[in-house]
Amino acid sequence: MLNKTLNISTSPHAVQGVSTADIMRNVVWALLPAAFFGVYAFGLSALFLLITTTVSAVLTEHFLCRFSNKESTVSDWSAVITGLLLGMTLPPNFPLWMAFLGGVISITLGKFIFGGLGCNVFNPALVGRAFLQAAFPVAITTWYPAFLPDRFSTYSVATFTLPFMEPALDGFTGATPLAAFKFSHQATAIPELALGLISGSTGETCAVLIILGGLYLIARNMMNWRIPASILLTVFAFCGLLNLINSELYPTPLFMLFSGGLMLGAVFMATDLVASPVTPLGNWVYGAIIGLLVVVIRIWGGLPEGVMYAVLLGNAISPHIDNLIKPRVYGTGKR
Amino acid sequence: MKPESFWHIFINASLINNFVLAYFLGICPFLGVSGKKETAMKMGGAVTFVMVIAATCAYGINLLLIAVGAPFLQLISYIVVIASTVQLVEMFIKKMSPALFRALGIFLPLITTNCAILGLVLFQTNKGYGFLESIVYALGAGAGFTLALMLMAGLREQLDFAEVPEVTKGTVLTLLIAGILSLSFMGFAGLGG
Amino acid sequence: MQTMSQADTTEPTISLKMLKAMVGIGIVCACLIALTFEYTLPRIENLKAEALNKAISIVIPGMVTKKTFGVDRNNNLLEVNNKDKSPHLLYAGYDENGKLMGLAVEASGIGFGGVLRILYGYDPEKQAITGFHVLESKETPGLGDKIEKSSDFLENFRALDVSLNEDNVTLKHKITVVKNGAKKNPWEIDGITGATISSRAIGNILADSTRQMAPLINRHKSNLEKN
Amino acid sequence: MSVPAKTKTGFLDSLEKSPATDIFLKGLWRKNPTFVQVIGMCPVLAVSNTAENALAMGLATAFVLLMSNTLVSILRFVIPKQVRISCYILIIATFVTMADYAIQAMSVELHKALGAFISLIVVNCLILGRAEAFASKNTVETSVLDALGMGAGFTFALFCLGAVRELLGNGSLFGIAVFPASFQEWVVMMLPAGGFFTLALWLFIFNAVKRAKQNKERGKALP
Amino acid sequence: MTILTALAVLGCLTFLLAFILIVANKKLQVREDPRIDAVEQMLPHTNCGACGYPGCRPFAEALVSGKVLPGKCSVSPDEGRAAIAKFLGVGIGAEEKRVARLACGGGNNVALNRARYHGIQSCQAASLVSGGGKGCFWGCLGYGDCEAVCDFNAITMNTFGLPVVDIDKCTACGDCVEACPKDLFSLHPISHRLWVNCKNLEQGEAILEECQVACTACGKCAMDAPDNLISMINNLPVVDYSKNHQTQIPIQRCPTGAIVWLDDKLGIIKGAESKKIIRKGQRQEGIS
Amino acid sequence: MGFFNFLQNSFKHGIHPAEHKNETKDLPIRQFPFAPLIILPTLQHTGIPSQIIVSEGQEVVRGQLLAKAGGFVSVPLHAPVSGTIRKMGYVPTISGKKVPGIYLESFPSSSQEVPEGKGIQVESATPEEILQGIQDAGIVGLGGAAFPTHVKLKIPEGKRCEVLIINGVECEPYLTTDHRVMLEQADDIFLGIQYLQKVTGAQRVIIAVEANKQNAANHLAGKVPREAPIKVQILPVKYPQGAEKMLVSTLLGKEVPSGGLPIDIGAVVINVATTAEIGRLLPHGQGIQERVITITGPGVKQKGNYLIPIGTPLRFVLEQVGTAENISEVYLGGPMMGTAVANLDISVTKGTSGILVFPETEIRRKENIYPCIKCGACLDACPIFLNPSKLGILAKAGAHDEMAEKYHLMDCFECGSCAYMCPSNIPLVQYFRLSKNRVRKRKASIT
Ligand SMILES: Cc1cc2nc3c(=O)[nH]c(=O)nc-3n(C[C@H](O)[C@H](O)[C@H](O)COP(=O)(O)O)c2cc1C
Ligand SMILES: Cc1cc2nc3c(=O)[nH]c(=O)nc-3n(C[C@H](O)[C@H](O)[C@H](O)COP(=O)(O)O)c2cc1C
Ligand SMILES: Cc1cc2nc3c(=O)[nH]c(=O)nc-3n(C[C@H](O)[C@H](O)[C@H](O)COP(=O)(O)O)c2cc1C
Ligand SMILES: Cc1cc2nc3c(=O)[nH]c(=O)nc-3n(C[C@H](O)[C@H](O)[C@H](O)CO)c2cc1C
Ligand code: SF4
Ligand code: SF4
Ligand code: SF4
Ligand code: SF4
Ligand code: FES
Repeated sequence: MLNKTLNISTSPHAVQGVSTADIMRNVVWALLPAAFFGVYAFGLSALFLLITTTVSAVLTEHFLCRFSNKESTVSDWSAVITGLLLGMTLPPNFPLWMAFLGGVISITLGKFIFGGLGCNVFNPALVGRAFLQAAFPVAITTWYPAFLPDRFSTYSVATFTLPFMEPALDGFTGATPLAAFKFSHQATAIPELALGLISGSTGETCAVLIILGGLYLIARNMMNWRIPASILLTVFAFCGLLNLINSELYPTPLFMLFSGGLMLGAVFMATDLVASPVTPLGNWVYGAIIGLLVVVIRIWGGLPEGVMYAVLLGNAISPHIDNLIKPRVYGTGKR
Repeated sequence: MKPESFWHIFINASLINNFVLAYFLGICPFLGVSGKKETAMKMGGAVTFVMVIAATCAYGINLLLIAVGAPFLQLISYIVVIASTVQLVEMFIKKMSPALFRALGIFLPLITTNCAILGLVLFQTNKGYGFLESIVYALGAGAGFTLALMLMAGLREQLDFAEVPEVTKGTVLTLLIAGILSLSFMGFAGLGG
Repeated sequence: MQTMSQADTTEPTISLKMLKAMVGIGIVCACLIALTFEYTLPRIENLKAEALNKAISIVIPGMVTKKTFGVDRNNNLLEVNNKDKSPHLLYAGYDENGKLMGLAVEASGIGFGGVLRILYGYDPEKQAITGFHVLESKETPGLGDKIEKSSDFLENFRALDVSLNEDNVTLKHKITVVKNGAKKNPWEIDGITGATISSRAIGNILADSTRQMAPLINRHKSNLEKN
Repeated sequence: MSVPAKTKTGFLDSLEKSPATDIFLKGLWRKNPTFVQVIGMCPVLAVSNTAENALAMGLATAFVLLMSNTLVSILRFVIPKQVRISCYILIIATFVTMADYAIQAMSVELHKALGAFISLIVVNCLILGRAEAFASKNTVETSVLDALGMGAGFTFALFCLGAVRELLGNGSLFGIAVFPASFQEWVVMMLPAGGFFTLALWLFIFNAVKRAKQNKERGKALP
Repeated sequence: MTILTALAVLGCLTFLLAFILIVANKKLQVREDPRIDAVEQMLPHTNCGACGYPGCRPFAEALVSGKVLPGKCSVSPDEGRAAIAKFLGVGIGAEEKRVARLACGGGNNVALNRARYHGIQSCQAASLVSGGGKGCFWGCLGYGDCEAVCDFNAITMNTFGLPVVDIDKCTACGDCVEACPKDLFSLHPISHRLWVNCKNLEQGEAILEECQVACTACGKCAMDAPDNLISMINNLPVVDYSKNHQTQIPIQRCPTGAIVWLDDKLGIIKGAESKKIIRKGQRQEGIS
Repeated sequence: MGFFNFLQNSFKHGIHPAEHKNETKDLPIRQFPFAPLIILPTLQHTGIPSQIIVSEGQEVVRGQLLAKAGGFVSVPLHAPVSGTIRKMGYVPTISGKKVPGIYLESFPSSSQEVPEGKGIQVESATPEEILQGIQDAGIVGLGGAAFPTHVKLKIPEGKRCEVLIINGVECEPYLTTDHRVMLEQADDIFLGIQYLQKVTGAQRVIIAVEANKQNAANHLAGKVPREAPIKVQILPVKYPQGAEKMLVSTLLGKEVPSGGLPIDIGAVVINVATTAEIGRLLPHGQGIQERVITITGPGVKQKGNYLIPIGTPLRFVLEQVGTAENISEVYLGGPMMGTAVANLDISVTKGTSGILVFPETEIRRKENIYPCIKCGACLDACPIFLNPSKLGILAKAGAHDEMAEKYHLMDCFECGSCAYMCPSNIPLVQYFRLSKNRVRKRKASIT
């Protein structure tokens, strides 16, 4: 009975029990409501799009691991998040071949070249989206109306364009709320924005479901609540100030918060753990920088929307934030 | 023609048309000296400094050349004058402040024959900037160069500890990051427009 | 240490050698450059003039001869000779009979990727823009550069209304850019899908420039017409 | 590094035997300034958005390289060590100015497309580097060969980049459409980011090939 | 006219520039002995520190200043050292080649593991977890920190989990000495052939439970050794290498083969009476 | 978690591991039988080994001095049982290291009696005498570190002890020794406090107890001698509340300076069991022979709190209490900081506060290690406010010096909160131990 070989390892011998794969899986659950809403609002095209990006990201991850003689890391679920999020930030009628390319780029350029999970310095999904936006700017700003009556029986013509071929433009352009505001100074009503009764990227329209997903993750201690809080507060405060100064020229803070990709970006993309700073104060600063950039680009920049760029720039700054803002170590006096 | 505001000149040179990420000027130091934050910062400072000097020199030479009617000597005089001025400054700093020399000086010879400097003065002449505009342009370009260099250095320092695959290590990785940074900087497009 | 003292003794000769080598090379270089310049200058000027003429004849179709004007501090139109570089260049184009066909005006502003420089033709008779050409742009190839290539877009400038009010000082309508296909009035520009920003920039540049230039040109019409 | 004797001698190998072609091929391939030495990157990235621009830029650089290498080599005993760099810059700047005017005299369009980068050849590390490292120490003939090799290598590299970028970014090569009209251009390839990505891609390929070769050699050396 | 302007402008400019450079040339001479560079060129550039200097350049400086002789660099081939000596006009100062040597024979074919270690696969890490689980506290843990730390690939782990030093590659840089948490490595001239291959401090046969080649401190080797060559200190024989140690007598009666003779390639030769253990596989895991 | 931290009056960060104390906290302390062979290493404390003063074959009686202190930072060793010295040689210890020690064969019917020595009375003795008495009794910190208590009590020149903190927190899961000691040895504790007060000159005494030991706190509070400046304070349940740095922060709102000791801010922290031992042994001039140990864990049949003679081999202990068939890991100490046992031939020492036995089925081995995803859970856990994420990444790359210079590696006290929280199962604490070891070694080699 007592003649077994014992096992030895270092303390602590207890673990809290939630693994990285568990966290990633839960993020997928939290994303699904908003994704399903996208499918509900935009129909078959959106469904195909989300499936394509997810499959493409997962396949890419798998094959890259194979080629570099590593064990496949698909089982940690992070590639699923990347693929799903990429799909959610694309217009519903985005051609599938481009979406597939986006998934490949996200994982290779955004993740693999840096060394895989945990090493990437940019948000992989946004690297993919930025590439797509630069490569196919027209396709990515061609929007598809929400709640078409026949959306579950037909799909957009663009969806099944042949690879390398130009999509037929069957969408309408510039009618999303942000563009409407930027180019024609028309504001959309807040309830419509919050409930997602508008056109936009597949997964970004329903702010309420996105917030619910975020709250679920925060409650399970799987997401950093400081980053979204900081971004949203900054946008609200900065935009509120501008709006007070000149309410003609500048939109209301609520419009800012609920339009475009801000909610999705703040809750799910800026929070990508890997590419954001790790210290609590650093998170606040990071969020504030992203918030400021979003407002600056949206209001004074050439593009109607800037969440993606703001997050990518935030990612680029985050090593500096981590380096400059270190927690004060116990017993070392005041900061 | 409406003259550009100083603000726009600055934003344009530093963010929208960043010298490194949009104009591809000074790629050699960008690839070479972006490994460590401290050196990157010093290099950025030195480049900005030389840019301001070069812009001043170039403004003067341009006036002179136009006056004597020899604009075709523009390029050769720019490069010769900038090179010697930088060398003079280097000697001067070395004599006056060894500390400053250690921080800045060692980079100066490197910078003398650098695309970013010459590019700056050529653009400045092409755009017909006046003296103050030239200085602002130089400051903006320098700030943009420093920003790009610092961002890259921060990222590369972080990646020193990442499990970067062997084949992408080194220049390939740096170029890819530069590409992604360049994509991100496109967010500034049209700023102030 | 021995090597050091050696260097010291030879220094004056080395200095002289340095001076000679550099000045010598400098002089050779000067000759080479000057010769090249002399040799290529006529051809370059020719090419440039051709390019300018081409641009002007795009915006003033049918133009045969031209004159160059500048605007001085007091908002007067003066004829200038070609070499001068004064701001606000305009070119007056005339047909074979010396009749004023229109004016080519340079204007610039900020587009998507930086400064846009354009040349547009203005017909004081019709009080309309008659042509449009991009001189310099950093707009995205394949996207923003449709402002120079898209025939649909260029179509806007065949006759873009910039008529003046009776006071001859203000414009009746400001030039505005609308979404593609939404053009209803002669003073509206039909934008380019996917390049809203560039097309709006063109609209803004034109609006700004015409607001200032149209009254000016009208004021000096007589000045321009006598040929 | 002693390379094990090869049984099969390829065309390139037989060429490499003669010293003259060896110097030339070194620049073109083995020590390719862009892909192997990674110097003079600014123009490589900046004017490689179409194959035509790339080729023109490459040729202009090669011209300057050739002329300056020749002159530096001729003058190598005249120029004192202390002022050599300044002298080289003078020489290089002269030829660049000449090239600039020549191109302007040929086509205003092309000159516009290449922009300031013709003038920037002056500060291309490649040219100064060759003057300093090779021409100042070698005979005129070898310097000329070296310049031709390096120039060809540089032009080749530029063309590689330009071709990929134009093909994907515009669907054409030398302005001639390659793909059907409905081809969707990858605008990103025309943008600065595309330059970075394409160069990274080519460097990656060179790296991978080099590693594969090394592995093979190591494999051969082992048994 | 153009030519004249050009001549005037460039003439002045180049004159100015030359002037500046001449001044610079006078003011900014770098005063450093050029021989340092030359010597540094001749050194192997490994910066291994085996010479006792923080790198090759400081060593070159020391060489030039005459503080040391080239023989200190154990990495250079003989010709290299000779070249430096000739260049500097000094003697080579040849030192006998030293190599790193392991003092443990307890591979997993003869030594037991008492517990199974889980965690970072490194000897240093394992040694901090209850000693690493090996039955003999003093013995090699076999995770190969020494192998990993060697810049010259001179150490490889054999099938029984013991490091083997390639004497041709070993430069005596001492990295393995520092890396080993059990202090099993030391640097010895290759002429030291009589070698105690054990570090166990326990006395008596009980230790053989843990490792069949351990020294039991029986003292036979010390007794047999001529001229008091070996003394027993802390239950281990210690060879006094200042005496004549070219003798194989002491190893002959060792019952466990803990004291050995090393052949030219540092292969192990055991005494005639030592127990022969020929086991191809791993000894079974022990019980606690 | 982390969200409502500020509501608690406690130190910042920390974790809440499952407690598992209910199985043993109500079981009274029971005497353990004597083992036939007692194994006594001479290094049961932190510091210099004791020097053996007996010889092989000699007969000794319980409580007799076997080894004297080897210096100031050392304590003597007393016979825990009457018997014969069988052998002297190297004996295994929990650290894996073998140290000189004594094998003591106990007489089959050894008496429990310990002869009375020269007692030290709290009323009459001088502080110096008490200090000497504490050393002579062989007392070391029973809270885990086994640091000689008299060394800690010697207040350095120029410092003053204002408050004495009696540490009854016992924040480690599973362990209930201090809990039982507080319930059953209250008188000893209060007597011990008197000795300690006299030595340190402390004007205030706080007995700190975690809220999950309410009954012990009430028991002690009820027994506080009248007019004694002793306060029993109940603290929120949080790991590592018992670490002295955290305890001082919670109780006094001050931080122990980095690299310093509580005495630097006028506090001395002593474990309750140590205090009780002082109170019990000093009046009789005896040495420490046994201590209370919690034996528990899913692999143990008769869980409980036992009074076990020092030197009892682990194998004997486990045979007595009975274990599950498939035992896989045994820890000395708690699950957060305890050490895994490699060899059951080691014995119970003065520092052993618990023996935890886990069968294979209960082990959650952290085999699936992911890369650090920078989730920050470790930062939110670390009570020292270090950045374990960065430290871990640096450690993996071998940048030990950078860790020490820029990221305060040496301030880590290996509490394990970070590794407990890490979803990627990175062996952070092991990395840090390794790096600290390397840094120390390097520093030592430089000087
Ligand atoms: C997280 C996220 C980031 C986005 N970033 C950008 C961006 O940077 N630029 C952009 O044009 N669209 C971006 N989008 C898409 C926009 O949110 C929006 O759908 C698009 O800009 C069209 O809206 P608009 O025309 O009203 O701007 C992003 C979407 C999401 C979900
Ligand atoms: C890489 C890239 C390049 C762009 N280039 C231009 C450009 O040259 N001109 C322009 O007007 N917009 C440009 N845009 C902006 C987008 O196309 C923008 O969303 C569009 O102008 C919105 O117009 P829409 O409402 O017609 O879709 C660019 C965007 C990207 C991502
Ligand atoms: C992470 C950590 C947790 C600790 N937990 C306790 C504890 O629960 N109870 C305790 O008495 N000592 C604990 N200690 C030890 C104390 O810090 C302190 O050393 C001890 O209370 C001093 O008393 P002693 O010397 O009498 O053992 C802990 C130490 C550390 C580093
Ligand atoms: C809260 C949270 C947000 C995430 N957001 C993203 C994201 O925006 N994009 C992405 O590619 N991966 C995201 N991930 C997944 C994962 O962090 C990502 O794949 C890694 O960056 C890959 O190294 C997220 C994970 C979590 C837990
Ligand atoms: S010799 Fe030392 S470092 Fe090498 S494997 Fe053995 S224990 Fe590890
Ligand atoms: S003979 Fe062998 S076992 Fe005996 S003391 Fe010598 S080495 Fe040890
Ligand atoms: S083990 Fe060290 S780093 Fe980890 S939480 Fe504890 S003190 Fe902090
Ligand atoms: S808890 Fe683990 S995964 Fe999270 S940041 Fe810390 S070390 Fe990294
Ligand atoms: S080519 Fe070297 S910096 Fe531009």
